[in-house]
Amino acid sequence: MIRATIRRILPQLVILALVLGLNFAMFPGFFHLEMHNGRLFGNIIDVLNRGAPVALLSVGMTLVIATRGIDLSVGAVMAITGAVAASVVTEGGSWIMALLAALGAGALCGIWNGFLVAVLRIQPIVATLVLMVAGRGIAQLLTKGAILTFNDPGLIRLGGGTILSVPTPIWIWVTLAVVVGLVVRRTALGLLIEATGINERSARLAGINAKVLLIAVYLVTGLCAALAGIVVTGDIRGADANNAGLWMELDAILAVVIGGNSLLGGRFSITASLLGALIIQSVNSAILLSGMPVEFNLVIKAIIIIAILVIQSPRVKHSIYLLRASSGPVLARRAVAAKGAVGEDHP
Amino acid sequence: ANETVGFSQIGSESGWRAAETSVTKADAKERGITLKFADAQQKQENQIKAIRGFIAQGVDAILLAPVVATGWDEVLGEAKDADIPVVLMDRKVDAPDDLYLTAVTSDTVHEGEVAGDWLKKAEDGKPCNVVELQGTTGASVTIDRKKGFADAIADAPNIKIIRSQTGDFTRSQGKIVMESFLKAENGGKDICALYAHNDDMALGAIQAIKEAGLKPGEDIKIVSVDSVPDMHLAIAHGQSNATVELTPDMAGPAFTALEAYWKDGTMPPKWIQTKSTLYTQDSDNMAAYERKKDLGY
Amino acid sequence: MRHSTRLPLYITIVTFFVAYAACIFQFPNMLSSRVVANLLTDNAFLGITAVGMTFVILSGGIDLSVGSVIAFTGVFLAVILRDTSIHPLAAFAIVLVITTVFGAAMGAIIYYLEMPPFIVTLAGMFLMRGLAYVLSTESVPITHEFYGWLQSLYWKAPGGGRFRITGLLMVLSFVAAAIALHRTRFGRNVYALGGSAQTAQLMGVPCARTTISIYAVSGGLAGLAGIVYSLYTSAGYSLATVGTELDAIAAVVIGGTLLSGGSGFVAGTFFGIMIMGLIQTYIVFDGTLSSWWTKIVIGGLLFTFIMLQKGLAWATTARIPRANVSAARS
Amino acid sequence: MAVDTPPVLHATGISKFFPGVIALDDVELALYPGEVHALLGENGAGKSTLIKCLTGAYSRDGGTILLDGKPIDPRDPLSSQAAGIGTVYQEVNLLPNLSVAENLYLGRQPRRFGMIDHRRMVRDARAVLAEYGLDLDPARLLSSYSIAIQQIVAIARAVELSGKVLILDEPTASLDRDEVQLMFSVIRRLKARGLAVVFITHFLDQVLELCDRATILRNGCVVGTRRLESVSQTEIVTMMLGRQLEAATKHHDAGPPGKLLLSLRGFARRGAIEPFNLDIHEGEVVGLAGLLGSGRSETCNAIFGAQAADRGTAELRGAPLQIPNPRAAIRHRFALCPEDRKTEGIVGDLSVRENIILSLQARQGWFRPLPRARIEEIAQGYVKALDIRLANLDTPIRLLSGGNQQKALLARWLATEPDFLILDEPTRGIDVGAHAEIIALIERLRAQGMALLVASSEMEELVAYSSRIVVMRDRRQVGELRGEAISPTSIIRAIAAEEEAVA
Ligand SMILES: Nc1ncnc2c1ncn2[C@@H]1O[C@H](COP(=O)(O)OP(=O)(O)OP(=O)(O)O)[C@@H](O)[C@H]1O
Ligand SMILES: Nc1ncnc2c1ncn2[C@@H]1O[C@H](COP(=O)(O)OP(=O)(O)OP(=O)(O)O)[C@@H](O)[C@H]1O
Ligand SMILES: [Mg+2]
Ligand SMILES: [Mg+2]
Repeated sequence: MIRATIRRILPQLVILALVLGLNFAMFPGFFHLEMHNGRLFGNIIDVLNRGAPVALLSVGMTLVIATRGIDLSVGAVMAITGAVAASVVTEGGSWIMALLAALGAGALCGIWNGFLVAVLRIQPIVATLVLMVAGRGIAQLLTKGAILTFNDPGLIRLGGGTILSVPTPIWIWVTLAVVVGLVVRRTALGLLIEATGINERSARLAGINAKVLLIAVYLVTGLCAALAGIVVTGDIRGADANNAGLWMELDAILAVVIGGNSLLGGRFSITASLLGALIIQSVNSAILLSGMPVEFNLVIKAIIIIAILVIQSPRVKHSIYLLRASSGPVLARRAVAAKGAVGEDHP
Repeated sequence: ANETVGFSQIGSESGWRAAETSVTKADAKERGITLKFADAQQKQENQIKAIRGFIAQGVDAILLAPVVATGWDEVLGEAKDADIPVVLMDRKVDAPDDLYLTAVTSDTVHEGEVAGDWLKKAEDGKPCNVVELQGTTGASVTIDRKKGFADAIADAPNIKIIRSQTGDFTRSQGKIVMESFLKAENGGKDICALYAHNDDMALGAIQAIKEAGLKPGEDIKIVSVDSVPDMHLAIAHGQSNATVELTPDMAGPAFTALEAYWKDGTMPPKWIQTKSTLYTQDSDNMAAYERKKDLGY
Repeated sequence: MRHSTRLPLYITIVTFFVAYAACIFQFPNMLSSRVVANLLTDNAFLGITAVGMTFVILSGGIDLSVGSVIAFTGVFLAVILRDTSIHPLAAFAIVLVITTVFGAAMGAIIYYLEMPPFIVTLAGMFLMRGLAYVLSTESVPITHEFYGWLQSLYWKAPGGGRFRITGLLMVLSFVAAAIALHRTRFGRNVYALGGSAQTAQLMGVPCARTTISIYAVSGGLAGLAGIVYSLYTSAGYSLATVGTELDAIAAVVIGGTLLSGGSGFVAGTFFGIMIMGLIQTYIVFDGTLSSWWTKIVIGGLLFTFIMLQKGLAWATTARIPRANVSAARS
Repeated sequence: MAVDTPPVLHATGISKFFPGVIALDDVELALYPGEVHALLGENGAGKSTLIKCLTGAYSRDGGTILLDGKPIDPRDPLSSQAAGIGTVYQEVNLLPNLSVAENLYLGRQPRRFGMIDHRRMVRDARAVLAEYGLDLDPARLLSSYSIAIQQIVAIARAVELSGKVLILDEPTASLDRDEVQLMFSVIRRLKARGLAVVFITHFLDQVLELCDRATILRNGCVVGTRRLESVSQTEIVTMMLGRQLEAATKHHDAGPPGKLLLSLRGFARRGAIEPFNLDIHEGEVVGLAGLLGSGRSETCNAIFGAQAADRGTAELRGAPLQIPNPRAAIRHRFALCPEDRKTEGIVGDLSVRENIILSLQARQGWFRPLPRARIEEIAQGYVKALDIRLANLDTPIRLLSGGNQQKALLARWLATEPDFLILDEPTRGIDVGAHAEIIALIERLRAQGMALLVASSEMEELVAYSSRIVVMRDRRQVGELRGEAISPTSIIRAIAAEEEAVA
């Protein structure tokens, strides 16, 4: 079981190590850690901390993609939930209320998406496109287009504070990932989600309540987006409805794919998606540390991503497998063994 | 005279932009002008569509806050054919100036210069390593403010830009990029000043500097552009040093010019430049804050 | 649902005319040759992009790179016309070759490396936008007189509407695409691929060639759209047309093409584009919506159109009996 | 047929490896012009894989193929098509989103001035299909016609494409008698024209009726090639299975049925099935007989809630019952093994183990996962009981051969320990050995007191296990046979009688 998990995430681990190595080569102090007034400080912490929003989103996105769906609205939902949280505290509410209100808003958005996909049977890309477009408007409506700043220490702590010297966002995404991971794998949910994603018709006929399951998955995604929205809002002490989570859905999808999950649904690994999110963040960090002119940012990112994806493509993987098989005696030995077995079967 | 004016706004990408929109709307209301507002969602093609839509409706004038300087000749020509005066706001365009009535803008290169001059004076010959937070790559404001600043410090060999990255004009990117600057430059000890292309990025960076255990405004000097209310607070609290004002009230002069034009055909000057006031810790930042906090930033 | 594939197309067309009529009812000014001409001109580049997107989506794929390709094309043209003395027509040819090859390369990666189109074209989107930045971050005006001449080619209709050559180009693209999709083997192979790539392969469809061609067509048309866009704005700007791919996808879907592939018509896309243009025109005519309400209303209208289609499709097919076959037994 | 003429297609040393499986091992196949060659073997023997290797759908890992004495190396189906090999792969492989005519002519549409000539294509298609006794509108979408018709279209397409060799992989699985006869006459015509035909099926009577020679595969190896005149059916079966098959189950003495389990009154679904009444008792197998498209599958689906009935009432053990969806049915211990296993049955990428426990788990609910040990026990148990052939339980089910998939699906439903089991074409595509096992299984389940409803196109099979047979035609029940009255001829008569009455 654990061996299988490691085998599954091995490519992502290797790629992450490579990208971190690249960072180290460019900036030798990359792994250096120190304490600054009770706060762990270092590039590697930054990668974990700054990767938080995409990591949070990628947890939900992994599940949605496992059901053969996609959620383009998560960035907009981040903006909405951030705006909700900020409005609550600026109206004098406590950070707990803000958190709950934001989670509620995220859940609502998720249910809306799930309703469109599962009940109205609109294709997920289009269904979530609606909220992607309208959602940012809703967020701006809440903030009136301005950055809604606040000074509530509780909310700020969620995005920019630390717990035991480690930035809170890291705690949040790690906890969420562990909770969702456990819930999905220790119950039957993971299996049922995969079954629904692979063949919804069969799944329904086998007695799976695909409709409710789909809605639940989009709901979880909404909650993940809500947490991500709170993290970025708390981080800058203000709800920036215009820019919070802008285009982040693409990063989240990318993280899931770099994590080796198929966009066609089915088998999924949340751990691998999280590694994907960290890989993306490490690439961003490499770009920042490289000191290259900004014009090259996107080209560098594109080239690294293409390289990563090509390494992971099924075709390349298969050729590596064949190469290993043909160079070693694996295939030949198996053929002989099998022949022997067949031979015994002869009358 | 109940005139109708079409206003093609870029979008709502920042607090400053939102303030400009709300100031314009309020101003139009005060003057009894019907304002047709079209938000272009950051897209030039939407602005062109909006202008054509205004022409088809037969408005009395068009306000245009162009997303980019190029590419307006044709549609402005159409407006001219239809005898509709166009007033440009906050940015000029690369088009013959007979195609529009006037342009009410700030000089964005000059804004960069003001910031650079301030830093030059503040450092006064001491060696100073500057990090720069650029705006969105490719935006003309980014290019101009970068150029203005570079021009101003060109004759000050003591001031050097050691790192320059884009922070997309947003607070969160400003913070994130500043964090990496701090790490890359010896925990920030090698950085003497920060120049940010807008206040939002500077405000994000201030938090990053604080989290790194340094004092913004003292250990690292900060100068930026826009003068949004939150920045005035920061300066008042000594966490930042200077900001160059970009007024959101471009519509006031525009409407004034239009009203004169409607009345008796008075041609305004081709360029109405708004002031680029510098606010430092010596200015009355709290007053500025009070004045601006309800403008919709 | 499957019994009349044309139904979504008809529904889209009806929806457009009903919506247009409703708009005219509210703003009589909208019935002018200006508005009609603007619908064609202003959406020309988007329409051409959507034609390519229709090919891709019909084959069961998606192309996220088109917006960046348009921006790249514009910047490339502007820079090359600024820095060299070659004729715009030659520049057009060069850039079309580049974008077509770029599309073909994405198609090849998708097919040979068995990678999902969404991700390959997402990387392509980053790459093209990045290359546009590298060429020039500033917006570069195009001043060549040939551009001026092209722009002066229009027919001014009574009522002030200007029917331009770019609008004509879009209409021609749609006609050519309709012919290609319905009257050539390549076109039918596109549908076959969208039905099921695996089955198509077993039926002897040249999948490699078809996939590569489809993305080449999309890339090439995005290049053409880039040329149109550069004519439209007389400039190249690396930040232009961000998110255009989503507009194009929305237009294709509103036009009744299934995102899962294999079913739809390019004519539907045309009306999808017109519907989206109508929404924007309506918002401009209304002129009271704030920035945020604009977004919300666009999202709401998008949803309304999708639901309208669903509803109409459901209402009409629920009554259609299954195909009646008489397998005459000998 | 002249054996001394050189073979038109001669494949030698064909090998194919899948991770963990050796699907083909040094296989030889020779086809002579003018012969119909049967390819026989158990489920998973490698028949379909061999076909795919020969036609380039899979790249083979070894071996040479000679066509007319010249080596060919088909890289994809297109190149084998071009070489004159027409193929119908297992399961219908046509495009539901294209018209019938286009499916027939995809890739070689008639053209005028470089443009596809639709009118001519439709006209030609109509003419071609008429030869197969089909009078339909070729301009309509393929998906608007039933599976049987789609299968005939697929055959027609392959025939049109085959200049030298025609390969048919289980083409008769979803056809009924008359259609099979029609197809045979077409094949005989082709044979007379000198084509070599490969015919794969699990119906041995069809093999003996049509074929000249047979190559028998077992576990990816050729066991032998025989002229069919010189061998008996038992001999072939023994070669296929590697063991003797016990004598087929006799018609059993049903005995008195148990208590009334399910009672349906006026059950119907508009556009799908006319109102019908049905009583099902414990310990009873009710057979559903009828021609293609007579509404058997729709009956099964309505009872299971897969396409819920919109009229009528149901009572379970005397208590009123609503079955709006499969979940409700499963809750009341119903089970349905659907007809179309590819799209309605298997969950392809999940392992065999997960496929087997899927329904049980779905019924248990989201938050009560089956313990690992229990899963292992169930899965192992059924793999052994039903003799499912696989590398290991982690194999994705889509990699299993068709027959083994069918058994795994049966296992899924048996694992839920249903009171009422609905089987829709349970033996479709299943080899002789497994066929006998499933019939025995049905009998065993009945004896344990389970109620079964079985829809099947095979009269002999129905006769073997049914306590009672309901005959359907045109989506309504037209008769019922019980006890001694049950025989293949009486069923055919019941169907035909109605046919005459209608005519
Ligand atoms: N793509 C694949 N990957 C791995 N194993 C495969 C694959 N395709 C087939 N197999 C395995 O190869 C063997 C041969 O399968 P094949 O489909 O050829 O059997 P078959 O003789 O056609 O059986 P049936 O009569 O049930 O159709 C089986 O054990 C099957 O599990
Ligand atoms: N995919 C389909 N599309 C359209 N009509 C269909 C389809 N499948 C079945 N039908 C039609 O529905 C009716 C009932 O079909 P059903 O599948 O219940 O028949 P059946 O007796 O089970 O036949 P089979 O032996 O094919 O399973 C028939 O008229 C058939 O033509
Ligand atoms: Mg087979
Ligand atoms: Mg059936």
